[in-house]
Amino acid sequence: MIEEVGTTTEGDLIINVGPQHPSTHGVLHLVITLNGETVKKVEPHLGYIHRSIEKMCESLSYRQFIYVTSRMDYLSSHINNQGCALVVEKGLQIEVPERGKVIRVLMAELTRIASHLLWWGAMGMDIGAFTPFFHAFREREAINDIMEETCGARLTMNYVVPGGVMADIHPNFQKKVNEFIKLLKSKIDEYYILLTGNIILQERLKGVGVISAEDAINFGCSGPVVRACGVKSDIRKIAPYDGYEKVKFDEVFETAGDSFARYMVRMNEIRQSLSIVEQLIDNIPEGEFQAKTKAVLKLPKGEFYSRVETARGEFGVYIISEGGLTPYRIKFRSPGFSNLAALHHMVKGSKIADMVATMGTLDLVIPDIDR
Amino acid sequence: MTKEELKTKLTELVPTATFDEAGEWLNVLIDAKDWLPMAKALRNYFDLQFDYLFNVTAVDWKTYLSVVYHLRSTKLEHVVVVKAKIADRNNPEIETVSNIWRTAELHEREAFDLMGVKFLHHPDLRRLFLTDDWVGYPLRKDYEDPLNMIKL
Amino acid sequence: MFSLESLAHNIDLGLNNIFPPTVALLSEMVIIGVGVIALFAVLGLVLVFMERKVSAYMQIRKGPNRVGYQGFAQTAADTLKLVLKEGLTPDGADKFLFNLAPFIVMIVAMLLMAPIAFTKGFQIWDINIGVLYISAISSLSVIGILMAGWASNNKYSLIGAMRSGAQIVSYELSAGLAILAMVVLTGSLQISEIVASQQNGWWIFKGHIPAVISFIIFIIAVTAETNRAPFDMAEAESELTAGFHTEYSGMRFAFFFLAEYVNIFIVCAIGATLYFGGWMPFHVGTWEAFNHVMDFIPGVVWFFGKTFGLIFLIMWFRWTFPRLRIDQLLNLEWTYLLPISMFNLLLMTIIAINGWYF
Amino acid sequence: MFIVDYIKDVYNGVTSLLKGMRLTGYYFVHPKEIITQEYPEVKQVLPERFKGEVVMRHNENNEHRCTGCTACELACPNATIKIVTKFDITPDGKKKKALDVFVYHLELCTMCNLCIVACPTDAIKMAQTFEHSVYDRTELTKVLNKPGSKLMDGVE
Repeated sequence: MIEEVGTTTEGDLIINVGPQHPSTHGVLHLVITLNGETVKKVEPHLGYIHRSIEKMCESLSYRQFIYVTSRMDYLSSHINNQGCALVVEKGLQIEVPERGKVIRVLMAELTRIASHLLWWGAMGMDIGAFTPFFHAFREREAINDIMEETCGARLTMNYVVPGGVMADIHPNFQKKVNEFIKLLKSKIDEYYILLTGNIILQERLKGVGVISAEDAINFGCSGPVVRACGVKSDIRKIAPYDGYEKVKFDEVFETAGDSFARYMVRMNEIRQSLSIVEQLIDNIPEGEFQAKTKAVLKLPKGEFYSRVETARGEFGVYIISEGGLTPYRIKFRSPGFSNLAALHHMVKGSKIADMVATMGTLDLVIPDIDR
Repeated sequence: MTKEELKTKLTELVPTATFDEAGEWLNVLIDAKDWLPMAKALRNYFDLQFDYLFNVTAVDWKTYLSVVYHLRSTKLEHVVVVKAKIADRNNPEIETVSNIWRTAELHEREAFDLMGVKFLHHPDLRRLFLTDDWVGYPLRKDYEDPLNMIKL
Repeated sequence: MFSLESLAHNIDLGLNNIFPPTVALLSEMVIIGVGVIALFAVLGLVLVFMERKVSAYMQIRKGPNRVGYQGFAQTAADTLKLVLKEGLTPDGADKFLFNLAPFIVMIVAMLLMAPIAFTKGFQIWDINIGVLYISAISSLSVIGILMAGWASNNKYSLIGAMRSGAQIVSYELSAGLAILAMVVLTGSLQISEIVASQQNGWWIFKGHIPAVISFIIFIIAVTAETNRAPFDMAEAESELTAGFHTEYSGMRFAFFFLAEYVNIFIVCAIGATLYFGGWMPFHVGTWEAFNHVMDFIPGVVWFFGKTFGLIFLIMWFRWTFPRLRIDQLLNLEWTYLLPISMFNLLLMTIIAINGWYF
Repeated sequence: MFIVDYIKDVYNGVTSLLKGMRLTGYYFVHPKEIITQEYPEVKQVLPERFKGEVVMRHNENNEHRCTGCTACELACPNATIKIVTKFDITPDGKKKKALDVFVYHLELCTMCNLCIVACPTDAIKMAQTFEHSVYDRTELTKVLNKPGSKLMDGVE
């Protein structure tokens, strides 16, 4: 039995990390048991920004509930929206026009790059390097500007509607994205010099927060966390959606399963996403960007599940419909929630600083966990 | 494994199971008391190997509850959805699978917190999101909270 | 020609003419005390501003640019805010030690000011064991930090203080050995003599390989001793929120903050004195004309220029590198720096005995 | 060999650190790379699709295009829009439903754009304003149709 304050009977120190703490990236509250500098136990306490989005969605129509999901994993809000639109399209058997699909994929990959860039900067902050944060934001800003021009918002875009996207791309979109590709390609090597190649970073991350492939699967980890153990898990490859089967890209693997492997998976995913954007940006097919849909959407009675690969891993939407205007029950399977479960397993026996570094490589977004 | 093969295999395993093939994946409807042996089999049988439990949730059907498990095999790449029906809505109980799939630990706590399903033999069954003294289970259909719920 | 040396000399003469020697000495002490405090205030303002600007430019942003011209008054405004802020004492803290700790840290920083030679003959106390004095006093600041960490009744502070203790005690060794190598070369512990011995060239050039190695070890060790990134274990913002001064606010926090910057100034001043000739101008062998031009620049400018150059180097470290882990930090000291600096001391001794330096 | 490995370690480590320092040093001496935008002095021009707040289009005769059909009210997920209708008497003596007050709660709005999409007569649009801070939140409840404005002719 753990006391909230003080020490355990064995004389170990109990520290509350969070809900306000620089390294928890939000309002995550971890109760850690320390023996000197060594972490013995990590216990997450959740719910500080639990908004019960699942209950909220039960009273929203199938057009309305999509925007709420932007507020879950706000760093890959477009991909969340895409997952929700996919489940509605699956239920109503709407065929999204090619142009709509390509625009969605382009936006999703740009979002993924933006999310990974922010993670990279925050990762640097977690291990004490402050400069990468601003360097990462410079490139992320370019993506946000592109988003702003086409979608009308920078972070919670709500650009996806069932049947396609809300508006056609802005006339400047292709030009700006091409400029961005050039910019990021010139800067991505600086990331290597500034942080990846740095001896201190490598010493800090190698062999830290190790998880084996079996354990990662058992803990339900997804995304870069499980790919760092060499497990195939990319939904874009396993169950391609929105035309991912037509683009060429590699699923990034590492084998070590430690924090550095997770770091490298994300760094290489930036390049892969960039190559997807490069393939598609000059080949956006002509045609409609949105399928014709009824004004009021009613899903038939039944159950529908769709999964997408967000920047953090597998995001699933499970809808049970009774045939009404609103979902009967909706459940979001968020990647961060399962990844957080593995934190204790990864960090027990290591130092406090390792815990912070491991948490950084898990890339937790707290609203995604709390929902 | 295809849907048909899975179906025959699972019928052998749990004779009382019924199937629903409407969706993308095979849905297996079982009773809550059959769940634990079935879960062990799903995890360990050589031709099943469902090692990745990617979603656990509970659904309130007004007269009864059901717990839904989405399982995938990372080696054999097949998916199955198991729905365990819990007839007793007032005191819903089902065996935990957190010792089979570790990810279930947090997911089951969430289901307990929001839907009130008691997972027997769970190592640490407490409220996850809500405060410990919260009354009621918010995701149930008959939950009323005049203060925080705004009817539109 | 006007110089700070003659100014100091004239003040001394004047006071001795007016008052009896004891009163004169006392009033000189008062003047020096006021001067040191004023220097502290100015250094604090300048260094904090410098740090913010350096970090901003490295992070491709502008930094403070609203208060005053180009943000020059920003640190003054911040200080004003800190002075006006309520100094909270947490419940359950050891009140006496909690309040004492920032003053100890400040006093140590002030004491270290004594043997520093700002220019020729402008020195508070030209003690004949100046370098030893600095090594000895600078290790005292750890007491203040431990006191702050322990008295705060906060686990973050406690861990930060313990880390800091382990770190400062370890790095004291290689800093000491690095300084010792230079003492071997100079043959004196007195600051003014060390400076004088560099009249025809700075030690970092004259002492070639061992002096350079010694300098590198010195700069790493003092970065660690002053708790600066990448060795800021004691504060470790992302792990321990603010480490040993988590619970401090208002003026007492400002004291810690100020002491940190003054400590940086002092260690850099010592580095400049030992390796770069203190206030000595840059001289090249037989280039008489060049040397003559260099002599026109006053010693104070040379001294502050070199010191700020080293401060910039330390800031440059901070805004480039990630932080080390505590065990890696100690590992770096005990398996890399300490053996190298011991070997270096041996090398230096051989070179000094044989006179293989310029 | 141990000594060779040791020296190699030190060398590689130090070069990686120096490379990083060269990069930050480069940015330090190249102030033109600075990306700071000094906000109140330099205001960025926001793109025309930027979703700042909902406004109603009015022409120079103080006429709007809103028929009071409440499509936007139904489309809104947060109950941001509240439309009050009245009955106008048309010249030929019939009663006709018309817009009375279009209430818009900016404090509830999430700028999801669904109302704009839902509007059949193109009466509302998103404005590119973003400085919405006020001291009293009741100021954020706005009436979008201007006083005395009428329905534009020909809009059904």
